[in-house]
Amino acid sequence: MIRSRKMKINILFFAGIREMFGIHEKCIEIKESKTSPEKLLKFLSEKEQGPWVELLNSKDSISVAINQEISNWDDSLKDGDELAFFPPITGG
Amino acid sequence: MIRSRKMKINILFFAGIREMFGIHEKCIEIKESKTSPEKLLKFLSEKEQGPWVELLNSKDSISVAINQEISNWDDSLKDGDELAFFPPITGG
Amino acid sequence: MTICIQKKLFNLEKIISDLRENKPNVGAIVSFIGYVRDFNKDINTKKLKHMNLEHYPGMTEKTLINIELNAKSKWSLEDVFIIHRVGKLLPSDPIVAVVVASQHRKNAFEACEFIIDFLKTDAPFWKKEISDQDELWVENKLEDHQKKASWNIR
Amino acid sequence: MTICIQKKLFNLEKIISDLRENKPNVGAIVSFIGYVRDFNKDINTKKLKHMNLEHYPGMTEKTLINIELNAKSKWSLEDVFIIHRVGKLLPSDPIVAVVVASQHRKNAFEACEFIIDFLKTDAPFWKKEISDQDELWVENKLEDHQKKASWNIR
Repeated sequence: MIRSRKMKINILFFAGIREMFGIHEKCIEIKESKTSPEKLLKFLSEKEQGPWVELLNSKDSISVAINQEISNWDDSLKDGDELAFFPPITGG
Repeated sequence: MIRSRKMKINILFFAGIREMFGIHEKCIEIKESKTSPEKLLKFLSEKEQGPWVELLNSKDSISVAINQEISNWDDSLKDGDELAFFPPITGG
Repeated sequence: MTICIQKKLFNLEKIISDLRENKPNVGAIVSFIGYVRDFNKDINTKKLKHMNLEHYPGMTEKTLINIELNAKSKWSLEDVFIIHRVGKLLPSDPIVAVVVASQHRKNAFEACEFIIDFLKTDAPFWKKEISDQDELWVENKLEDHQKKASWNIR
Repeated sequence: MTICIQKKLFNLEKIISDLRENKPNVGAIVSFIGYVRDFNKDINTKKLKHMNLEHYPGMTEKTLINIELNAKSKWSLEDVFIIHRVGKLLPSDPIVAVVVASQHRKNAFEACEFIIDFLKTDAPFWKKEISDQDELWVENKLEDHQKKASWNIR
Protein backbone atom coordinates (compact mmCIF):
# COMPACT_ATOMS: atom_id res chain seq x y z
CA MET A 1 0.00 0.00 0.00
CA ILE A 2 1.33 3.39 -1.03
CA ARG A 3 0.61 6.00 1.59
CA SER A 4 -0.62 9.22 -0.06
CA ARG A 5 1.82 12.04 0.70
CA LYS A 6 0.88 15.46 1.99
CA MET A 7 1.13 18.67 0.03
CA LYS A 8 1.03 22.33 0.93
CA ILE A 9 -1.34 24.70 -0.87
CA ASN A 10 -1.40 28.41 -0.26
CA ILE A 11 -4.94 29.69 -0.68
CA LEU A 12 -5.69 33.35 -1.43
CA PHE A 13 -9.05 35.09 -1.15
CA PHE A 14 -10.01 38.35 -2.84
CA ALA A 15 -12.74 40.98 -2.69
CA GLY A 16 -16.07 39.68 -1.33
CA ILE A 17 -14.59 36.24 -0.74
CA ARG A 18 -11.78 37.69 1.34
CA GLU A 19 -14.40 39.49 3.44
CA MET A 20 -16.42 36.28 3.79
CA PHE A 21 -13.39 34.46 5.21
CA GLY A 22 -12.12 37.45 7.16
CA ILE A 23 -8.59 36.58 5.98
CA HIS A 24 -6.61 37.16 2.83
CA GLU A 25 -4.51 34.01 2.88
CA LYS A 26 -4.54 30.52 4.34
CA CYS A 27 -1.89 27.84 4.03
CA ILE A 28 -3.21 24.29 4.23
CA GLU A 29 -1.75 20.81 4.21
CA ILE A 30 -3.77 18.09 2.55
CA LYS A 31 -3.41 14.64 1.11
CA GLU A 32 -2.41 14.44 -2.52
CA SER A 33 -5.71 12.82 -3.39
CA LYS A 34 -7.49 16.20 -3.22
CA THR A 35 -5.77 17.23 -6.40
CA SER A 36 -8.19 19.73 -7.93
CA PRO A 37 -9.71 23.00 -6.71
CA GLU A 38 -13.14 21.37 -6.84
CA LYS A 39 -12.15 18.32 -4.75
CA LEU A 40 -10.30 20.54 -2.31
CA LEU A 41 -13.25 22.89 -1.93
CA LYS A 42 -15.64 19.97 -1.30
CA PHE A 43 -13.26 18.46 1.24
CA LEU A 44 -12.84 21.74 3.12
CA SER A 45 -16.55 22.55 3.14
CA GLU A 46 -17.24 19.16 4.73
CA LYS A 47 -14.36 19.34 7.16
CA GLU A 48 -14.28 23.00 8.14
CA GLN A 49 -17.81 24.17 7.26
CA GLY A 50 -18.40 27.94 7.64
CA PRO A 51 -17.49 30.11 4.64
CA TRP A 52 -16.24 27.06 2.71
CA VAL A 53 -19.83 25.89 2.36
CA GLU A 54 -20.87 29.31 1.10
CA LEU A 55 -17.96 29.30 -1.34
CA LEU A 56 -18.93 25.89 -2.66
CA ASN A 57 -22.53 27.04 -3.13
CA SER A 58 -21.49 30.06 -5.17
CA LYS A 59 -18.95 28.06 -7.16
CA ASP A 60 -20.55 28.83 -10.52
CA SER A 61 -20.09 32.57 -10.12
CA ILE A 62 -16.54 32.59 -8.83
CA SER A 63 -13.18 32.17 -10.54
CA VAL A 64 -10.25 30.06 -9.55
CA ALA A 65 -6.58 30.65 -10.39
CA ILE A 66 -3.66 28.30 -9.90
CA ASN A 67 -0.27 29.98 -9.71
CA GLN A 68 -1.79 33.25 -10.90
CA GLU A 69 -3.45 31.85 -13.98
CA ILE A 70 -7.17 31.39 -14.47
CA SER A 71 -7.83 27.64 -14.14
CA ASN A 72 -10.60 25.11 -14.33
CA TRP A 73 -12.18 23.55 -11.27
CA ASP A 74 -10.84 20.15 -12.25
CA ASP A 75 -7.25 21.20 -13.00
CA SER A 76 -4.54 19.46 -10.97
CA LEU A 77 -2.97 20.90 -7.86
CA LYS A 78 0.54 20.03 -6.80
CA ASP A 79 2.65 20.67 -3.74
CA GLY A 80 3.53 24.34 -3.31
CA ASP A 81 0.81 25.68 -5.59
CA GLU A 82 -0.82 29.04 -5.01
CA LEU A 83 -4.60 28.73 -5.32
CA ALA A 84 -6.85 31.78 -5.48
CA PHE A 85 -10.61 32.20 -5.27
CA PHE A 86 -12.20 35.42 -6.43
CA PRO A 87 -15.46 36.94 -7.70
CA PRO A 88 -15.86 38.31 -11.24
CA ILE A 89 -13.29 40.89 -12.22
CA THR A 90 -14.38 44.55 -12.25
CA GLY A 91 -11.30 46.65 -12.93
CA GLY A 92 -10.62 49.54 -15.22
CA MET B 1 -30.34 95.30 -73.81
CA ILE B 2 -29.43 94.62 -70.20
CA ARG B 3 -25.83 95.57 -69.46
CA SER B 4 -24.17 92.86 -67.33
CA ARG B 5 -23.09 94.27 -63.94
CA LYS B 6 -19.72 93.88 -62.34
CA MET B 7 -18.98 91.86 -59.24
CA LYS B 8 -16.08 91.65 -56.81
CA ILE B 9 -14.53 88.30 -55.97
CA ASN B 10 -11.78 87.88 -53.39
CA ILE B 11 -9.52 85.03 -54.47
CA LEU B 12 -7.28 83.19 -51.98
CA PHE B 13 -4.36 80.88 -52.79
CA PHE B 14 -2.88 78.27 -50.45
CA ALA B 15 0.22 76.07 -50.18
CA GLY B 16 1.84 75.28 -53.56
CA ILE B 17 -0.70 77.42 -55.40
CA ARG B 18 0.10 80.42 -53.21
CA GLU B 19 3.78 79.93 -54.06
CA MET B 20 2.96 79.62 -57.77
CA PHE B 21 1.18 82.99 -57.72
CA GLY B 22 3.62 84.58 -55.27
CA ILE B 23 0.65 86.13 -53.46
CA HIS B 24 -1.85 84.91 -50.93
CA GLU B 25 -4.84 86.98 -52.02
CA LYS B 26 -6.13 88.82 -55.05
CA CYS B 27 -9.29 90.86 -55.37
CA ILE B 28 -10.78 91.00 -58.86
CA GLU B 29 -13.69 92.67 -60.57
CA ILE B 30 -15.41 90.78 -63.34
CA LYS B 31 -18.62 90.70 -65.28
CA GLU B 32 -21.45 88.70 -63.79
CA SER B 33 -21.39 86.32 -66.72
CA LYS B 34 -18.27 84.56 -65.33
CA THR B 35 -20.40 83.05 -62.61
CA SER B 36 -18.59 79.85 -61.77
CA PRO B 37 -15.04 79.06 -60.60
CA GLU B 38 -14.47 77.16 -63.84
CA LYS B 39 -15.62 80.01 -66.10
CA LEU B 40 -13.65 82.48 -64.04
CA LEU B 41 -10.49 80.39 -64.20
CA LYS B 42 -10.78 79.98 -67.99
CA PHE B 43 -11.36 83.70 -68.41
CA LEU B 44 -8.35 84.64 -66.25
CA SER B 45 -6.02 82.13 -67.89
CA GLU B 46 -6.85 83.63 -71.29
CA LYS B 47 -6.70 87.21 -70.14
CA GLU B 48 -3.82 87.18 -67.64
CA GLN B 49 -1.91 84.02 -68.63
CA GLY B 50 0.97 83.13 -66.27
CA PRO B 51 0.08 80.97 -63.25
CA TRP B 52 -3.59 81.01 -64.22
CA VAL B 53 -2.79 78.73 -67.16
CA GLU B 54 -0.90 76.38 -64.87
CA LEU B 55 -3.79 76.40 -62.41
CA LEU B 56 -6.27 75.58 -65.17
CA ASN B 57 -4.07 72.70 -66.34
CA SER B 58 -3.91 71.16 -62.87
CA LYS B 59 -7.62 71.74 -62.26
CA ASP B 60 -8.37 68.05 -61.68
CA SER B 61 -6.01 67.80 -58.74
CA ILE B 62 -6.96 71.00 -56.95
CA SER B 63 -9.89 71.95 -54.76
CA VAL B 64 -12.05 75.01 -54.83
CA ALA B 65 -13.96 76.56 -51.95
CA ILE B 66 -16.58 79.30 -52.06
CA ASN B 67 -17.07 81.21 -48.82
CA GLN B 68 -14.98 78.64 -46.97
CA GLU B 69 -16.92 75.61 -48.13
CA ILE B 70 -15.69 73.00 -50.58
CA SER B 71 -17.53 73.64 -53.83
CA ASN B 72 -17.89 72.35 -57.34
CA TRP B 73 -16.25 73.97 -60.33
CA ASP B 74 -19.64 74.87 -61.78
CA ASP B 75 -21.19 76.33 -58.61
CA SER B 76 -22.36 79.92 -58.87
CA LEU B 77 -20.34 82.90 -57.73
CA LYS B 78 -21.95 86.09 -56.57
CA ASP B 79 -20.75 89.58 -55.72
CA GLY B 80 -18.58 89.63 -52.59
CA ASP B 81 -17.80 85.91 -52.54
CA GLU B 82 -14.53 84.55 -51.20
CA LEU B 83 -13.09 82.02 -53.62
CA ALA B 84 -10.15 79.78 -52.66
CA PHE B 85 -7.93 77.50 -54.70
CA PHE B 86 -5.84 74.89 -52.92
CA PRO B 87 -4.05 71.58 -53.40
CA PRO B 88 -5.13 68.36 -51.60
CA ILE B 89 -5.36 68.68 -47.85
CA THR B 90 -2.55 67.14 -45.78
CA GLY B 91 -3.11 68.10 -42.16
CA GLY B 92 -3.00 66.15 -38.94
CA MET C 1 6.54 47.94 -22.21
CA THR C 2 5.66 49.44 -18.84
CA ILE C 3 3.07 48.24 -16.36
CA CYS C 4 2.40 50.14 -13.14
CA ILE C 5 0.01 49.26 -10.36
CA GLN C 6 0.06 52.14 -7.93
CA LYS C 7 -1.88 54.14 -5.38
CA LYS C 8 -0.76 57.53 -6.51
CA LEU C 9 -2.11 59.74 -9.28
CA PHE C 10 -0.51 59.62 -12.72
CA ASN C 11 0.25 62.37 -15.20
CA LEU C 12 -0.57 61.56 -18.82
CA GLU C 13 1.78 64.18 -20.24
CA LYS C 14 4.66 62.61 -18.28
CA ILE C 15 3.73 59.07 -19.34
CA ILE C 16 3.66 60.12 -22.98
CA SER C 17 6.98 61.91 -22.80
CA ASP C 18 8.59 58.85 -21.17
CA LEU C 19 7.04 56.60 -23.78
CA ARG C 20 8.31 58.69 -26.70
CA GLU C 21 11.85 59.05 -25.44
CA ASN C 22 14.26 57.93 -28.16
CA LYS C 23 11.47 56.75 -30.43
CA PRO C 24 11.51 59.07 -33.47
CA ASN C 25 9.25 56.64 -35.38
CA VAL C 26 6.24 57.34 -33.20
CA GLY C 27 3.69 59.16 -35.36
CA ALA C 28 0.59 58.47 -33.27
CA ILE C 29 -0.29 58.10 -29.63
CA VAL C 30 -3.72 56.98 -28.53
CA SER C 31 -4.56 57.13 -24.84
CA PHE C 32 -7.50 55.93 -22.85
CA ILE C 33 -8.21 57.15 -19.32
CA GLY C 34 -11.01 55.73 -17.19
CA TYR C 35 -12.47 57.71 -14.28
CA VAL C 36 -14.51 57.02 -11.17
CA ARG C 37 -18.08 58.07 -11.91
CA ASP C 38 -20.85 58.76 -9.44
CA PHE C 39 -24.02 56.66 -9.66
CA ASN C 40 -26.47 57.47 -12.39
CA LYS C 41 -28.79 60.01 -10.78
CA ASP C 42 -31.72 58.98 -12.95
CA ILE C 43 -31.92 55.50 -11.47
CA ASN C 44 -30.21 55.95 -8.11
CA THR C 45 -30.75 58.05 -5.02
CA LYS C 46 -27.45 57.18 -3.38
CA LYS C 47 -24.24 59.12 -3.67
CA LEU C 48 -20.76 57.66 -4.07
CA LYS C 49 -18.38 58.56 -1.24
CA HIS C 50 -15.38 56.64 -2.52
CA MET C 51 -14.20 53.43 -4.10
CA ASN C 52 -11.77 50.81 -2.85
CA LEU C 53 -9.76 49.09 -5.53
CA GLU C 54 -8.20 45.74 -4.71
CA HIS C 55 -6.07 43.55 -6.95
CA TYR C 56 -4.12 40.29 -7.02
CA PRO C 57 -0.43 41.30 -7.01
CA GLY C 58 1.56 39.14 -9.34
CA MET C 59 -1.36 37.83 -11.32
CA THR C 60 -2.33 41.37 -12.34
CA GLU C 61 1.07 42.05 -13.86
CA LYS C 62 1.18 38.63 -15.55
CA THR C 63 -2.25 39.16 -17.08
CA LEU C 64 -1.45 42.66 -18.31
CA ILE C 65 1.82 41.50 -19.85
CA ASN C 66 -0.08 38.78 -21.70
CA ILE C 67 -2.70 41.21 -22.98
CA GLU C 68 0.07 43.52 -24.16
CA LEU C 69 1.97 40.72 -25.92
CA ASN C 70 -1.26 39.70 -27.58
CA ALA C 71 -1.80 43.25 -28.82
CA LYS C 72 1.76 43.42 -30.11
CA SER C 73 1.26 40.20 -32.06
CA LYS C 74 -1.80 41.71 -33.78
CA TRP C 75 -0.61 45.25 -34.49
CA SER C 76 2.67 46.95 -35.24
CA LEU C 77 3.30 49.04 -32.12
CA GLU C 78 6.23 51.09 -30.90
CA ASP C 79 5.39 50.86 -27.20
CA VAL C 80 2.61 50.40 -24.65
CA PHE C 81 2.12 51.83 -21.17
CA ILE C 82 -0.54 50.52 -18.79
CA ILE C 83 -1.17 52.10 -15.42
CA HIS C 84 -3.87 51.09 -12.95
CA ARG C 85 -4.52 52.61 -9.57
CA VAL C 86 -5.49 50.68 -6.46
CA GLY C 87 -6.64 51.65 -2.97
CA LYS C 88 -9.05 54.44 -2.12
CA LEU C 89 -10.29 56.52 -5.03
CA LEU C 90 -12.69 59.46 -4.98
CA PRO C 91 -15.40 60.36 -7.53
CA SER C 92 -13.86 61.65 -10.77
CA ASP C 93 -10.39 60.33 -9.87
CA PRO C 94 -8.61 58.67 -12.80
CA ILE C 95 -8.42 54.88 -12.33
CA VAL C 96 -6.63 53.53 -15.37
CA ALA C 97 -4.62 54.71 -18.36
CA VAL C 98 -3.67 52.75 -21.46
CA VAL C 99 -1.28 54.57 -23.77
CA VAL C 100 -0.23 53.11 -27.11
CA ALA C 101 2.44 54.49 -29.42
CA SER C 102 2.72 53.44 -33.04
CA GLN C 103 3.87 54.72 -36.41
CA HIS C 104 0.33 54.99 -37.77
CA ARG C 105 -2.85 55.86 -35.97
CA LYS C 106 -5.06 52.93 -36.94
CA ASN C 107 -2.84 50.46 -35.08
CA ALA C 108 -2.74 52.65 -31.99
CA PHE C 109 -6.53 53.08 -31.89
CA GLU C 110 -7.26 49.40 -32.28
CA ALA C 111 -4.58 48.19 -29.88
CA CYS C 112 -5.57 50.70 -27.19
CA GLU C 113 -9.22 49.64 -27.31
CA PHE C 114 -8.23 45.96 -27.38
CA ILE C 115 -6.04 46.34 -24.29
CA ILE C 116 -8.65 48.14 -22.19
CA ASP C 117 -11.36 45.68 -23.29
CA PHE C 118 -9.28 42.70 -22.14
CA LEU C 119 -8.06 44.46 -19.00
CA LYS C 120 -11.70 44.95 -17.98
CA THR C 121 -12.52 41.25 -18.10
CA ASP C 122 -9.20 39.48 -17.45
CA ALA C 123 -7.05 41.54 -15.09
CA PRO C 124 -7.79 40.71 -11.43
CA PHE C 125 -9.04 44.01 -10.06
CA TRP C 126 -12.11 44.43 -7.90
CA LYS C 127 -13.98 47.61 -7.06
CA LYS C 128 -16.00 48.27 -3.95
CA GLU C 129 -18.32 51.25 -3.97
CA ILE C 130 -18.79 52.99 -0.64
CA SER C 131 -21.88 55.19 -0.88
CA ASP C 132 -23.77 57.26 1.68
CA GLN C 133 -26.11 54.26 2.03
CA ASP C 134 -24.13 51.06 1.64
CA GLU C 135 -20.90 49.30 0.67
CA LEU C 136 -21.12 47.02 -2.35
CA TRP C 137 -18.69 45.15 -4.56
CA VAL C 138 -19.26 46.17 -8.16
CA GLU C 139 -20.69 43.39 -10.29
CA ASN C 140 -19.15 42.61 -13.62
CA LYS C 141 -20.83 43.95 -16.71
CA LEU C 142 -22.24 41.80 -19.46
CA GLU C 143 -21.34 44.50 -21.99
CA ASP C 144 -17.66 44.22 -21.04
CA HIS C 145 -17.70 40.53 -21.85
CA GLN C 146 -19.56 41.17 -25.09
CA LYS C 147 -17.03 43.84 -26.03
CA LYS C 148 -14.16 41.45 -25.38
CA ALA C 149 -15.87 38.68 -27.35
CA SER C 150 -16.39 41.03 -30.29
CA TRP C 151 -12.61 40.98 -30.94
CA ASN C 152 -12.92 37.39 -32.14
CA ILE C 153 -15.19 38.32 -34.99
CA ARG C 154 -13.48 41.52 -36.16
CA MET D 1 -16.60 72.14 -27.73
CA THR D 2 -13.19 73.76 -28.13
CA ILE D 3 -11.18 74.24 -31.31
CA CYS D 4 -7.71 75.77 -31.22
CA ILE D 5 -5.43 76.54 -34.11
CA GLN D 6 -2.17 77.73 -32.64
CA LYS D 7 1.58 77.93 -33.06
CA LYS D 8 2.51 77.01 -29.55
CA LEU D 9 2.89 73.61 -27.94
CA PHE D 10 -0.04 72.08 -26.08
CA ASN D 11 -0.19 70.10 -22.86
CA LEU D 12 -2.50 67.08 -22.91
CA GLU D 13 -2.85 66.91 -19.13
CA LYS D 14 -4.04 70.53 -19.11
CA ILE D 15 -6.46 69.97 -22.01
CA ILE D 16 -7.98 67.00 -20.23
CA SER D 17 -8.35 68.79 -16.92
CA ASP D 18 -10.07 71.73 -18.69
CA LEU D 19 -12.32 69.33 -20.56
CA ARG D 20 -13.39 67.48 -17.42
CA GLU D 21 -14.13 70.57 -15.35
CA ASN D 22 -17.64 70.31 -13.92
CA LYS D 23 -18.41 67.14 -15.87
CA PRO D 24 -18.81 64.39 -13.25
CA ASN D 25 -20.41 62.10 -15.86
CA VAL D 26 -17.18 61.65 -17.81
CA GLY D 27 -16.11 58.04 -17.39
CA ALA D 28 -13.78 57.79 -20.36
CA ILE D 29 -11.38 60.03 -22.22
CA VAL D 30 -9.76 58.93 -25.44
CA SER D 31 -7.02 61.10 -26.89
CA PHE D 32 -5.14 61.01 -30.13
CA ILE D 33 -1.88 62.90 -30.68
CA GLY D 34 -0.13 63.04 -34.05
CA TYR D 35 3.60 63.84 -34.27
CA VAL D 36 6.03 65.01 -36.94
CA ARG D 37 7.98 61.97 -38.09
CA ASP D 38 11.25 61.91 -39.97
CA PHE D 39 11.35 60.23 -43.40
CA ASN D 40 11.39 56.47 -43.50
CA LYS D 41 15.08 55.64 -43.48
CA ASP D 42 14.54 52.41 -45.39
CA ILE D 43 13.36 54.17 -48.52
CA ASN D 44 14.86 57.64 -48.12
CA THR D 45 18.32 59.13 -47.78
CA LYS D 46 17.14 62.61 -46.90
CA LYS D 47 16.63 63.97 -43.43
CA LEU D 48 13.78 66.21 -42.28
CA LYS D 49 14.89 69.59 -40.97
CA HIS D 50 11.46 70.98 -40.21
CA MET D 51 7.92 71.29 -41.43
CA ASN D 52 5.83 74.35 -42.26
CA LEU D 53 2.15 74.01 -41.56
CA GLU D 54 -0.23 76.36 -43.34
CA HIS D 55 -4.01 76.55 -43.04
CA TYR D 56 -7.06 78.47 -44.24
CA PRO D 57 -8.19 80.55 -41.26
CA GLY D 58 -11.94 80.58 -40.98
CA MET D 59 -12.55 77.56 -43.18
CA THR D 60 -10.46 75.39 -40.83
CA GLU D 61 -12.61 76.25 -37.83
CA LYS D 62 -15.83 75.85 -39.82
CA THR D 63 -14.76 72.43 -41.05
CA LEU D 64 -13.70 71.22 -37.62
CA ILE D 65 -16.95 72.40 -36.05
CA ASN D 66 -18.85 70.46 -38.71
CA ILE D 67 -16.83 67.29 -38.11
CA GLU D 68 -17.43 67.64 -34.39
CA LEU D 69 -21.19 68.16 -34.81
CA ASN D 70 -21.26 65.12 -37.06
CA ALA D 71 -19.51 63.06 -34.38
CA LYS D 72 -21.92 64.32 -31.73
CA SER D 73 -24.87 63.27 -33.86
CA LYS D 74 -23.48 59.73 -34.11
CA TRP D 75 -22.27 59.14 -30.54
CA SER D 76 -23.25 60.27 -27.08
CA LEU D 77 -20.35 62.50 -26.05
CA GLU D 78 -19.72 64.79 -23.10
CA ASP D 79 -17.21 67.06 -24.83
CA VAL D 80 -14.61 67.30 -27.60
CA PHE D 81 -11.37 69.25 -27.83
CA ILE D 82 -9.47 69.64 -31.11
CA ILE D 83 -6.12 71.40 -31.28
CA HIS D 84 -3.95 71.75 -34.37
CA ARG D 85 -0.62 73.51 -34.58
CA VAL D 86 0.52 75.65 -37.51
CA GLY D 87 3.81 77.29 -38.48
CA LYS D 88 7.25 75.77 -38.11
CA LEU D 89 7.39 72.34 -36.49
CA LEU D 90 10.43 70.19 -35.79
CA PRO D 91 10.77 66.41 -36.04
CA SER D 92 8.87 64.66 -33.22
CA ASP D 93 6.91 67.81 -32.35
CA PRO D 94 3.23 67.15 -31.66
CA ILE D 95 1.02 68.48 -34.49
CA VAL D 96 -2.52 67.66 -33.54
CA ALA D 97 -4.58 66.43 -30.58
CA VAL D 98 -8.16 65.19 -30.57
CA VAL D 99 -9.57 64.57 -27.11
CA VAL D 100 -13.02 63.08 -26.60
CA ALA D 101 -14.85 62.72 -23.29
CA SER D 102 -17.83 60.44 -22.87
CA GLN D 103 -19.63 58.39 -20.28
CA HIS D 104 -18.58 55.09 -21.80
CA ARG D 105 -15.38 54.21 -23.61
CA LYS D 106 -16.75 52.77 -26.85
CA ASN D 107 -18.26 56.11 -27.87
CA ALA D 108 -15.05 57.96 -27.06
CA PHE D 109 -12.88 55.56 -29.07
CA GLU D 110 -15.08 55.65 -32.15
CA ALA D 111 -15.69 59.39 -32.10
CA CYS D 112 -12.00 60.19 -31.61
CA GLU D 113 -10.97 58.04 -34.57
CA PHE D 114 -13.81 59.46 -36.68
CA ILE D 115 -12.77 63.05 -35.95
CA ILE D 116 -9.10 62.56 -36.80
CA ASP D 117 -10.00 60.59 -39.95
CA PHE D 118 -12.18 63.44 -41.24
CA LEU D 119 -9.76 66.13 -40.08
CA LYS D 120 -7.06 64.47 -42.23
CA THR D 121 -9.07 64.72 -45.43
CA ASP D 122 -11.40 67.69 -44.93
CA ALA D 123 -9.72 70.32 -42.77
CA PRO D 124 -7.68 72.78 -44.90
CA PHE D 125 -4.16 72.25 -43.59
CA TRP D 126 -1.07 71.83 -45.75
CA LYS D 127 2.34 70.56 -44.76
CA LYS D 128 5.62 71.45 -46.40
CA GLU D 129 8.62 69.30 -45.58
CA ILE D 130 11.96 71.07 -45.54
CA SER D 131 14.70 68.43 -45.73
CA ASP D 132 18.47 68.67 -46.07
CA GLN D 133 17.94 68.14 -49.82
CA ASP D 134 14.71 69.83 -50.87
CA GLU D 135 11.45 71.53 -49.93
CA LEU D 136 8.29 69.70 -50.88
CA TRP D 137 4.59 70.01 -50.18
CA VAL D 138 3.34 66.74 -48.71
CA GLU D 139 1.00 64.87 -51.03
CA ASN D 140 -2.27 63.56 -49.71
CA LYS D 141 -2.47 59.89 -48.86
CA LEU D 142 -4.82 57.45 -50.50
CA GLU D 143 -5.08 55.53 -47.24
CA ASP D 144 -6.48 58.62 -45.48
CA HIS D 145 -9.27 58.83 -48.02
CA GLN D 146 -9.93 55.11 -47.74
CA LYS D 147 -10.04 55.39 -43.96
CA LYS D 148 -12.55 58.24 -44.17
CA ALA D 149 -14.65 56.32 -46.71
CA SER D 150 -14.72 53.28 -44.44
CA TRP D 151 -16.98 55.20 -42.01
CA ASN D 152 -19.81 54.94 -44.52
CA ILE D 153 -19.87 51.17 -44.35
CA ARG D 154 -19.40 50.66 -40.61
